Amino acid sequence: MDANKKGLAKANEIYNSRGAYAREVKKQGKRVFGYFCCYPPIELLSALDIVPVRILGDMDEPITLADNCLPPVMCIFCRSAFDIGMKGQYDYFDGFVGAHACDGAERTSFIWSNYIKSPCNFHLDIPHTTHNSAVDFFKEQIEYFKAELEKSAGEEIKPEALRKAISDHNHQRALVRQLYELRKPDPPLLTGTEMLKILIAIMGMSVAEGNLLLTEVIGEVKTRENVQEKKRRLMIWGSLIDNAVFTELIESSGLNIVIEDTAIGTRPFWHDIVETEDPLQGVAEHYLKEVLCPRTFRDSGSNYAQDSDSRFGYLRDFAKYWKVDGVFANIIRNCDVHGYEAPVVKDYLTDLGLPVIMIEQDYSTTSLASLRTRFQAFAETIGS
Amino acid sequence: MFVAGIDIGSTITKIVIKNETEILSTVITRTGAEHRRMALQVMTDALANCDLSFESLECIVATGYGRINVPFADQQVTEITCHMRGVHWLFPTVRTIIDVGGQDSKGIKVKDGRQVDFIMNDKCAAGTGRFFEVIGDVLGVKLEEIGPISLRSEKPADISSLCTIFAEQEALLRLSEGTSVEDILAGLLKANAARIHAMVSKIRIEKDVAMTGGGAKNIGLVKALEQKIGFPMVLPPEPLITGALGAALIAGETARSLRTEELRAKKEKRRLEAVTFFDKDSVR
Amino acid sequence: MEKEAVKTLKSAKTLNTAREAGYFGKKMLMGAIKAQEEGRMIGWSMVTWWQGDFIAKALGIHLVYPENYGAFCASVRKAEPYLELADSEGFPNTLCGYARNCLGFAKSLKDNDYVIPEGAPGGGLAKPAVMIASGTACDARYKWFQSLGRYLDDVPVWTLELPQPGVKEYFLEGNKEKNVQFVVKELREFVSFLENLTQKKMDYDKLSEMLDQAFKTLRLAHEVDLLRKAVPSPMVSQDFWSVMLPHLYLPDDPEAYAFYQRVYEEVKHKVDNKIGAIPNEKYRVMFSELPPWHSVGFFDELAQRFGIAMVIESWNYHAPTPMPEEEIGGISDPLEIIARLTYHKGREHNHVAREFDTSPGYFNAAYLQWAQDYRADGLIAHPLMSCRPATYTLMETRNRLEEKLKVPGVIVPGDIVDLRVFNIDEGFSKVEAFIETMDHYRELRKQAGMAW
Amino acid sequence: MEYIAGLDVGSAFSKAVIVDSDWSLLAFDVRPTSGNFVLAADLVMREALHKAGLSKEDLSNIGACGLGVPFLSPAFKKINDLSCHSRGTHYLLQSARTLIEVGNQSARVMKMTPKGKVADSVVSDKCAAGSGRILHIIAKVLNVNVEELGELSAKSVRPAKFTTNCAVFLETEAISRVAEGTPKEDIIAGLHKSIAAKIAAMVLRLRVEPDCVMTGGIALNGGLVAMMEKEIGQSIRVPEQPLLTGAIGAALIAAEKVN
Repeated sequence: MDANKKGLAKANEIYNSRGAYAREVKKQGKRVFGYFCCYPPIELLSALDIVPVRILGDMDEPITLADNCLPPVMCIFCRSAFDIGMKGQYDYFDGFVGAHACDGAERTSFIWSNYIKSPCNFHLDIPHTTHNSAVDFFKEQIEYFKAELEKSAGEEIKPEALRKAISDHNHQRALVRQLYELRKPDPPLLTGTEMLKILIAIMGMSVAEGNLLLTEVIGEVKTRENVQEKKRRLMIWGSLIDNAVFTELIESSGLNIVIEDTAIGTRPFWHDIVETEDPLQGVAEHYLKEVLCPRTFRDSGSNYAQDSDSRFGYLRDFAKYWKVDGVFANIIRNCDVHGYEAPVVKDYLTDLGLPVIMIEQDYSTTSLASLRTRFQAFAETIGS
Repeated sequence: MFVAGIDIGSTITKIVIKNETEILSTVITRTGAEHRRMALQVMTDALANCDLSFESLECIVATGYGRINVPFADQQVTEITCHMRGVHWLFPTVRTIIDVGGQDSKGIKVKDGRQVDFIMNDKCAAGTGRFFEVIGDVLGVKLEEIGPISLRSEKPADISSLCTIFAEQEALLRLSEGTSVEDILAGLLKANAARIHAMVSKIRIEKDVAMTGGGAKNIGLVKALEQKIGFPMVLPPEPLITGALGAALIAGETARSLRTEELRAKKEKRRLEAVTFFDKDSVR
Repeated sequence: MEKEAVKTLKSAKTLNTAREAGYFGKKMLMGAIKAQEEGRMIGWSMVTWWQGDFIAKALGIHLVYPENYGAFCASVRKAEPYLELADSEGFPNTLCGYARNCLGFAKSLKDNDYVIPEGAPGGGLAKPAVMIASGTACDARYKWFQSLGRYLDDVPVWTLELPQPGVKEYFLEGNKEKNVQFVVKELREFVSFLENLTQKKMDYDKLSEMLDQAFKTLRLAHEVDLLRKAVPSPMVSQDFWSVMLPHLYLPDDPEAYAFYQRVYEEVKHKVDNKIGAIPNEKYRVMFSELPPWHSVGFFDELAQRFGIAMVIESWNYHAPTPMPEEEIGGISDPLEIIARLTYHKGREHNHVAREFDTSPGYFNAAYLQWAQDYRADGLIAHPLMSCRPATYTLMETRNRLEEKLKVPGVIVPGDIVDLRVFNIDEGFSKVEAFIETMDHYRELRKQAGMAW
Repeated sequence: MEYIAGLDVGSAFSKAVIVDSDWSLLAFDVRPTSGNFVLAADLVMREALHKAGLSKEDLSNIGACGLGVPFLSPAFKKINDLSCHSRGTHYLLQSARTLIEVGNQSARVMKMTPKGKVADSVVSDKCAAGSGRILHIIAKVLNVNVEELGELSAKSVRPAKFTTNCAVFLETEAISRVAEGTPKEDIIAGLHKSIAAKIAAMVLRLRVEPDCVMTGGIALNGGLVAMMEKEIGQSIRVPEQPLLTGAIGAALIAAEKVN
């Protein structure tokens, strides 16, 4: 890796050579842990100076080895992540943190630990509701996670270290939100593709390095003059996108991505962890209540309208402040939690007068090409 | 003022040349591998039909699968918008369009001449013209005969697989069991109609419903779909050209919206060359 | 090839008592219709492994089970229209077939101003006053009820919590107790939620009585399972799939207990007299997970053609192994008893999973235990499009059985709702080839000096 | 001396062999099924008998496997496909322990016992993408003979990537590639690559042991076999008559039933 590269160029390089950066960090003697989805509290890893690496799939790699352990009817993202795991993509992990986010993530975490062994291995159970006792339970599970980490690290997590990690990650969240601010102008100063690369980059770095990178990027982007042309402004809701080929396809079809409510988007970054007296209290509250993946059952309002409003009101605000023209509801095939939610979200957004295009896709770069016409047509639809 | 719309589909290429009020010339030809470069020829023929010079065309809009690399087009628009515009020009009362093309089938929702929603299926060949070409080959039935023959069936065969390759296999099995060709075809049409209907239902089917594309020329499919929908559909006199027609209409608007010198500038850039058909991006 | 004839195959069943079990299906159906006529409070409930049932029933709520209704609609071939409705409502057709059937039905219910439409299969389901969802085993089972808000508008949904720790984590000191206490707290909340809804007070004595009855039934149902270890196998899966209904849905019903007494006697008699369920038992095979409801006769054919006895099956639908006395003894709070029962059901084989160093503990660990207890020669795995989460671990179960116990598996895809997925002829030829495989692995087990 | 016929009535080709009770292979014949199983079975068997200088009456038993069997008269003893291929392969190559049989419809991988029985097997889900069928489709598009595919692909520098698995769309996509000017070699190599990857995954699941044998039409396709060898990391043997294994197995198993 080129050490002199900074900001966007650096993010781009890290994105392009997945894993290379983490492997280098490891060479420098740091421990690297992999984690599934945006629920494991990585603050605990940072507190032990362990570098958290978000486990992603590879839309560009045909799934072969996973076929023997995970059936084709399973979430294709999970299958892909496991597949490249089996192919050695993540063989440098010192630890693996699985999570009961959704069925797919949970089962994959379990089966992952059967095949891909790493020195430290923890499966974090996550309750389905936001009831008070659920938060308490989740906090207990996080405490077990903490204990296991300390055992494997041979040192305990000092409260002040944890507090520092939390504030560092909160700082990271703030920086990411600043980047989102820079996408409010029309045309946005930052493309969806650039954003994706930056977020994936920092999801494979130590929080300190990540924050440094973000600061550099913000510096560069602020001073930009309209780098791209005006296009229809698109919000993405739903399953994650972890490959720039996808965002490039969208943004070359007459659309600018301005905000994405996904697991590689606003969800992990939108809310800060409240720094409570017992730090883990704030951590538990944050991950269970403020990471807005439909996997969590939020019971709110006494009828459909109220319920939708309190569950999706934030989408209305996104649409308002980012001047969204249309919404792409992205569903990776076999993703149940988004599948059940999609028609409800579509109702809600359509009532707000926002056109919605819902696409179930196969999480494979080769099957993307056929989507181009749909995005162009959607751009024409909201343009007319 | 003369304008043209060219629709390069995956299987068939269509051109419409029109003036403000009427269609002057249309040409329809197979796209097939070696034909693709003939889009140029097709344009030339279309011009000859209404003896116009290439220069006399104020604006040209390309649409369809191969729209991206038509060097002599001033503008590209997706087939979805174009079909909608074409059908709306022909039948202003239409609210839902079902287009069954060579390689995909779509549903388009129209409201006050604007497209409000659409859905598209192109993952598998079921419910597309290609399906029937393949089946036709196996059963030794010409594409255009499939519909009429199927109408003779009393007892449509039960077809379990919609995957073209295996439906083909199943058709063979049924044949060797002694099931009649019309029953097999009727069964296949029924199954495909169900598939198409299920897809289009997602955007809520509202009256009037128009059917376009090669599928609309298959009377068996039309009847099977109408049975599913529960009321008759309207069919354009030539269901294949609605896309090209829509493209021509858009070309007309563009031409009217531009000042003469802007148009001249466009024309100068325009090259009457062969279509270098393929969309490079999709090769990635 | 008449599809109907080929595709659906009713099972003869080998137990006389199994043939009686249909009574309980009718009883549930009639009960629901009666409750609707009497205007009693109806609750739609997921299968919750008894976590919610007793509590709701004790407060006078009549429970109906949309999952069960899905199976019913499919078996009478009335699911199609509902599936299409759900489709056109924009729900991906990759979602659970039971769910899509229910969503479609709910849409038709709403369009008919909540009057059950004419000709709804089995009398339909009346608009509920409450929906009891469960996060256990499958996300669909709470997301589905949540998205029903689209059609049922103001019907409240309660999602029952049940921890699903990893095997290693389950054994971390104190974790299990913490898990159980969490469930107890949640159940208290659940009770007060229902008390508000029904404007009734929970009668805990009544609840305890129901529990006592249920425990007796479940224990008996489990003892029937134990009898099935005998060689030759006294009863087979075709029987179990009929007799499972009462203990799964009505364990607190004295009639269910009486029924299992009859089942027990019949099976016991066959064991004592070495009467096999099938004439010439050559292979003892396990089945996971849900069967092709429409073609259970498939297994009669396997018995007849190859001497295959389906000795044990469908872990998720069995009565749990009894809890150790030190865990349940001396506990008087019925809510805690319920919490322990349901929590135990999902965790009962974690020690096996640990022993074999495999995950998860639910679903696949049970088969590792059973393969030994029931001297199994093979596993027939039945992946389902309509119930994907139950399918996610199938291949892993197969891999582990082959690796750890030299018990091979064959995969015969099918579905519980979409009847067309199950190709019965393909099924036969796959199993036919599987015979040679089972012979081979028998050799391997012998060489390895294994017990069977 | 007893004579036994073995048939493999597939979706694309019908094969017949005649063996005697000493298990020596007297004659065989292969012909396209072209949609009529009954007719094809009759013709192919008659031709084989003719080559062996025998008549139907000389046969003491007939074993048959393949897609078409259910449609044949009871005179043809239906025998399980997998067993037949395994036994037939064992007959041709005793050392075979792993069999990769890629037919017109699907791919099957078998682990074989030293006696040529099926120790374990995995059958591809019915997907034309992993079957021989697709090669014929593409060969037609590129108008080359299926036989040539192998050597052509060997010349490829940059195998093409396809955006679909659907055999039908692969066809039209291949057409696009041609139009686009992609060399035939790259198109074929790209196709081979995706098929090989699909099948290799099945092979790997069975933890293959040598010798590894490949049969079925596409075993004659050197390019694909080479690519498979790369994917599974061991050499693959191809018998001289890779199409016949099913028919031979059927005959042998039928022969056992006679004795």
